[in-house]
Amino acid sequence: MTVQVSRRGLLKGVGAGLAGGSLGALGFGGLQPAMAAAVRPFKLAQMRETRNTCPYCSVACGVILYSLGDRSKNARSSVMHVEGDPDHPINRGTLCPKGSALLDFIHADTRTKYPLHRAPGTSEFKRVSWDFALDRISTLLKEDRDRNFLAKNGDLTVNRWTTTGFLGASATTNETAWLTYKVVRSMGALVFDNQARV
Amino acid sequence: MADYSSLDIRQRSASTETPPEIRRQVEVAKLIDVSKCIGCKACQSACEEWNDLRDDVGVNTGNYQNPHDLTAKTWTLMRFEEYENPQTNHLEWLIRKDGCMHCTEPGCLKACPSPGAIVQYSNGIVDFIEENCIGCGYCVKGCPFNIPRISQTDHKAYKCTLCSDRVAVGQAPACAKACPTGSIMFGTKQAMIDQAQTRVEDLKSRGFEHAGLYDPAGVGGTHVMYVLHHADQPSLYSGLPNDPKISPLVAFWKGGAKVFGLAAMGFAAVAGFFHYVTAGPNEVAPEEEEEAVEMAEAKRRQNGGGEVRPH
Amino acid sequence: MTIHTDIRDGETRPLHQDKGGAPEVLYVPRYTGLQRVNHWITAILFTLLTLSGLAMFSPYLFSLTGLFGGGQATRAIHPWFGVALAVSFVFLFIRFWKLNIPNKDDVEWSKRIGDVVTNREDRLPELGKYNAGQKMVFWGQTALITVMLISGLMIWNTYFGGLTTIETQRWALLAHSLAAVIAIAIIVVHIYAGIWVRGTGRAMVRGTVTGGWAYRHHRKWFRQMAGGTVRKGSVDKRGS
Amino acid sequence: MTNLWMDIKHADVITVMGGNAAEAHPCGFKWVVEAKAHNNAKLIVVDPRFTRTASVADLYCPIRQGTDIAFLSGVAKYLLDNDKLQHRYVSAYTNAGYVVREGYDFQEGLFAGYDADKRDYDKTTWDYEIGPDGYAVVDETMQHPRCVMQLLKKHVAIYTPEMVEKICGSPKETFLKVCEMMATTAAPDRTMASLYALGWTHHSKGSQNIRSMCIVQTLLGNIGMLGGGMQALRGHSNIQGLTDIGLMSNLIPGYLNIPVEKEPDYASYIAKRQFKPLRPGQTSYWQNYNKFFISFQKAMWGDKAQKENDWAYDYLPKLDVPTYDVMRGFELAKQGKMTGYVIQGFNPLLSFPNRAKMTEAFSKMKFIVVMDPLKTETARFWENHGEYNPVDPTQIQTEVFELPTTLFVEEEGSLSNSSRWLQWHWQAQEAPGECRSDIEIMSEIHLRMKEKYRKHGGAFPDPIVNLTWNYAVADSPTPSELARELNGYTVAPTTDLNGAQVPAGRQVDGFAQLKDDGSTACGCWIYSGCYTEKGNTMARRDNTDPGDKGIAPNWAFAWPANRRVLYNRASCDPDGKPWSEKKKLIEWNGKQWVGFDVPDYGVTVAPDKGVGPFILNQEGVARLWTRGLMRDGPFPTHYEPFESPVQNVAFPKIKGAPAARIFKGDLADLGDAKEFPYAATSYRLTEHFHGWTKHARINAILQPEAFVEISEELAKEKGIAKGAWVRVWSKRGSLKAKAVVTKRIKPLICDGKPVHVVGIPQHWGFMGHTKKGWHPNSLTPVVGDANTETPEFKAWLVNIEPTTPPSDAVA
Repeated sequence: MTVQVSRRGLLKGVGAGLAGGSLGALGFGGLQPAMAAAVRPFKLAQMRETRNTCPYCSVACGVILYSLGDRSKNARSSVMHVEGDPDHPINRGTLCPKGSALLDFIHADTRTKYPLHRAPGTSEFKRVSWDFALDRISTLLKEDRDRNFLAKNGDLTVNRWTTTGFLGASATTNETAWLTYKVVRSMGALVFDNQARV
Repeated sequence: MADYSSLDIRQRSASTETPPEIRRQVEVAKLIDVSKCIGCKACQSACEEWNDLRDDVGVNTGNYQNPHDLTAKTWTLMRFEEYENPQTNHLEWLIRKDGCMHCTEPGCLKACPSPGAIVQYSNGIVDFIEENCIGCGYCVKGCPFNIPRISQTDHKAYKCTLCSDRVAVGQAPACAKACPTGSIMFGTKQAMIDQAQTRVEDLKSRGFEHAGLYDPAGVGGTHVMYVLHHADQPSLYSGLPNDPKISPLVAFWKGGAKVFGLAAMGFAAVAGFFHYVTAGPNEVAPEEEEEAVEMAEAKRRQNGGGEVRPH
Repeated sequence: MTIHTDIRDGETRPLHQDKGGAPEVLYVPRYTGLQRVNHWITAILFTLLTLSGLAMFSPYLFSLTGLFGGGQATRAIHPWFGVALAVSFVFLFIRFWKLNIPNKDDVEWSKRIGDVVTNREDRLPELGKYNAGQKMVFWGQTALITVMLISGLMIWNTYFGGLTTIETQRWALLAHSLAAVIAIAIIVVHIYAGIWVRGTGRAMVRGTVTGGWAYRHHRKWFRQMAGGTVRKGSVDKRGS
Repeated sequence: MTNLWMDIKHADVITVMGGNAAEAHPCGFKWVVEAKAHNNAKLIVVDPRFTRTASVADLYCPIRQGTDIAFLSGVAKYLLDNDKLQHRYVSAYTNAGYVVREGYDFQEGLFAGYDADKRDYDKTTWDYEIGPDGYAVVDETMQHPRCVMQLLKKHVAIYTPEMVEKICGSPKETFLKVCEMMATTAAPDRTMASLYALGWTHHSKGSQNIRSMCIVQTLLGNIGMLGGGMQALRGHSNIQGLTDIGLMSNLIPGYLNIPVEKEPDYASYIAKRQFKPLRPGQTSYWQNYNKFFISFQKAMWGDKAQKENDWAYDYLPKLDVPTYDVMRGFELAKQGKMTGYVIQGFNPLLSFPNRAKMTEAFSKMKFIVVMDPLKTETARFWENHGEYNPVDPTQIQTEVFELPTTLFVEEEGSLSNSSRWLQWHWQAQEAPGECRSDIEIMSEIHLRMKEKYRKHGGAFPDPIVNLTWNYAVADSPTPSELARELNGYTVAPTTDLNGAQVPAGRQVDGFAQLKDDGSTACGCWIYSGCYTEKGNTMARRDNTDPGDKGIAPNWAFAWPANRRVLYNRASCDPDGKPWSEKKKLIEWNGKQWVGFDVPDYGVTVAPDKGVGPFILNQEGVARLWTRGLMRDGPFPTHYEPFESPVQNVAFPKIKGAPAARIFKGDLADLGDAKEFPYAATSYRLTEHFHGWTKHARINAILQPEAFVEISEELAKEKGIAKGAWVRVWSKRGSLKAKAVVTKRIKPLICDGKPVHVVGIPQHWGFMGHTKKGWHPNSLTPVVGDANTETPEFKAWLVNIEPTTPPSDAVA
């Protein structure tokens, strides 16, 4: 008779009611994240600090280079972060948009890593050894100097070489500049300049 | 590891637990003095570097603003506005560092449905805990300053953390540390308010009579504040809200609607139950089955049908 | 011979009786198989939507996300359930909208709602296939599902996040949750009605109702059906 | 900088003109902001564009690029007319009263002695009248018609506010506001700091731009003062150092000169450089020239430099032209007269005017060597990059080397900043790949050549084979070894300042200890004191700052002699009392000069001795009028840029700067206002550093794509939409970029006609992370400043039109 019908209907209703109303209460407490929020660990805690000077403009802001590795035998140092040096009298720890991004400059993927040589008329660089490059360069320099060095102009001693030019880099150190000066001048070169003009 | 114990949390999104009330840290704040800002973007640069974010290299769209808007990977952005002051006829280049304001009453946190995805530390920092973020985007609707951005790669919400990792160990946020002109200051909220007052006086002495501090009460005050030359019209600064507050829609949705909803559903169920125990089931009596059979029989005869088929 | 207890009076009756003494019962077809499948697909989707929706509606129910593999998954799957339900409901609508057009009996029925809830159907007018209550469920869901579909798309961040302003989305979010609340409430009533009015469930499970049920609740409809495809037989052993 | 960065905080008025400090030197600009916040300073910005610096200025005044001299002469006139001078300063510390000899004259824009064919002056008449006592004649009353003060009044007379507006396009009222603000610093206790950089130097009369402000600053008594001075902000991190160490065709470290042909021997060379005082008892510090020169020769060639051989005078090359600067170098290369170029950390293809000429010059050379930590465009001038570098490699026969070098993080050493500080830095990581330091590379080149000359001989090997090379590891000298050479050391027993004996091989304490008897060697006399027996003073890190003067005397080392503010004697009145207690730097305590900074003066020289504060000058005073020391005139004069949208309204006959050098081919390459109506200027943006940061991802994100800036008016006229592509071209070339249409550039009304400015930033090329683009050097003219040969990058002519995007480059 309809007995069973109604009984099953009731059971079904109760089931639906349960599903709708009380699943939340069945307790999925395990899903609740821990109460403590995770703040990112302070990444500089154990990095090595090196004092340096920003290589860009002539304000010469002090920078602190934070690098991986403690200089132990088996660790290779690599700068991981750059920040202003708060002790520096000029920048007092601040850095401009360039200085703040020094990390990307240091690790630029367009950095040169190996000596390259482009032969006349070819359309590509080829990797060469330092020895090849330096020997070839000194040969080219000597050839030209020997050919075009002017010892005398009339009866005036002039000892000048003006057919190969040299450009100094205004971001290199004073020590590099001095060594460059010695090497270039000792050859009697006059076509010698730097970035002071631009 | 720098970590905030639960004791340092003031508010936590979608949480049934009451956050601990015992401990209170000193509130910190970032003060951005727009009148000292030269728009150099050092803050953007430092932010990307410190937080290890690299947005895409975009294009120029006819102004200095790059990237063009906040993104999941750009948590702070210089916004540039060229404004010709009708009073003085002077051109003013209003440059504002945009980013999370770290509200005292954060709309994002109010809107967030995921327990612990957004927390407010007792020092005032509002932080997104991406681990708990479900990417629903409710925070975007909750924020009166249009700050949070949902990443389309991992579908989680991102924004400025006020460098909570640096502040946790007593350091200033990366942007404040870098800022070359000291336009971005960092310290206790009180110290920043005091600092702001001296700046406001200086600006007034230079002819900006409406100079003032932007610390909007509509969101209970913020932990990133601005010194503005034109505090009477914040919207001049690339649409900084004049009177920000959590949208009434969001407020109702998260308040009234929630209560009403649960009540309505509960009522329906309960009402049914009591009706059942009072009125009882509505069932078919055996007589009605028989009357039905007879009615069918009668109908069939009228139609002149044959015998009733056996089952 | 299986002995079985009737839960209404606790009397014990044999479940199987001799064919000879069996009382005659009519069975009236109410829903086709396809209609029943369509209904239950919609019902299941509605349940899933309710569970995943409520999880994101109230922190007290957030743990429901556990049913769907966590918050991210719940957020991701909910809109897809919605789209599926919308499609499924469209078919239901096409099948039943004509039968749900209100008529004057519905007015009368509504007037006598008191008799309805007190099971005094004898005082009600004879009704067609659906009474006003059922029609209200039908049209109510039609409207609410439409609202939820449109507002739902607006706040479906993954695909349509950028298409509307944040202010619009705030409205959408509010509309979506209110519509959901009402829809759920209606369904609760709908389910209860199935429990309260005995013999109803059989319609959506077996597709038929007993003659007595049709005679009692929808006599006008029964009159049309009587003499048609009604069949006589003993008590169905499988019941419903 | 005469002063230093922190010192700016003491200024009462700060003028940024000929520069854009906020954009180019943000961290140094902090001290301007400090002055505003804590010293109630007013900031004046004079610039063709409303720059980032202008965005925080109290007063912005527009000016047409290349007219600074007219503007500043106008200011000088205002000060003179309104008697806004620091009177005691002007009479005691300047040559205002000096009488100029007969024959000196200035007519229609030209000084006496001009030779049109040589484009040069005979400067004999540009000097003082010398009295019977052999000293310059001075009229204390400054009334003598030929005294400098009167000549100055006469010279600036034409630069009325109306004339300034006509020439510069600066509104008269705004100009006068600027004058008034500057004039407030005539008060002895108020100072103005002048901040400038390439905005003044990148002109055919760059040096005279700076001279104009020097005159203003001297009249206001702001030189040598705390919060005053002339602040050359400079460019690269060590551009100061490279200039100090004289990496130029005509220099010897410490601003000594390479001899010219006409000086066949040391006697004739030094005779011209005795620099005897022009007034009684003056210091004229250059009298010590021979000590510095001989010590340099000893540092270069040690024992091979002896009195007998004129200190190896013949080892030095002799100049036949004033300079072999880069522009002459590439001119020669273009003429096929150069064989090769060795380029150290430099990207000349995108640094010098007329890109097309540069490419041609490179293509004509046999070889080039590029030493750089980055893959530069120069090293790839032969590589085809589509529109961006449309060359055919097969047609280029140049042999090219690209040598990888270390970066600042991979080496140690010192850099000299614009405050003249030598700061030491340390290594933080190993060099990637096979990178080597420039020191190692240059050493290798030298050693290999020396070896070849020893073995096979060749042209005049002596200076090469005899070059001092006493390094522990020959092919890798350490920075410390080199720094010790720069500081100077004794090569024979000698005496120190107190006459005490000093054995050979000791570091000297400072340049005062250098001798002309060959007992001392010194690489760069002004750096003497950077690495003494006490150690490396450049590595000092004590930032304590007595009196909060912004001096920090024990931080690193500042040349000369760790002096932080040059001419600081002028911060006191003639009696030795500070002009202002608040701005006290040093003072006379009755026995000697004491204070916060190293006195720029004889420490025990009493004020009543009447010794002038400008001890390097033969006069002992500052020069309002510079005698024959500038090639293009003893007073600054307004000349239009070589490419100018208007004619010179002050001197209509004159085109360009009369004494500026320009080569024939380049003269032919000049365009005129009919064909190229718009005034272009080039500049830097704060998001980038030259061409370097386009290699840094973050900077590429911050400013990804090349653009030009134009006014809304010009955009309307030309139908150019914001952010659309435009083509900009000059007589020499063409480039494409996005258009930034802005209110920050307005047409300037010069002589009644509107002049439109086109601004072209210079950070893009065809290498790196940014979108590919062009450098403005594709358009700029090859003409240099008369005194420094600095190219005229800030003012030339272009035309502009909407265009299509460039077809993407073929890598």
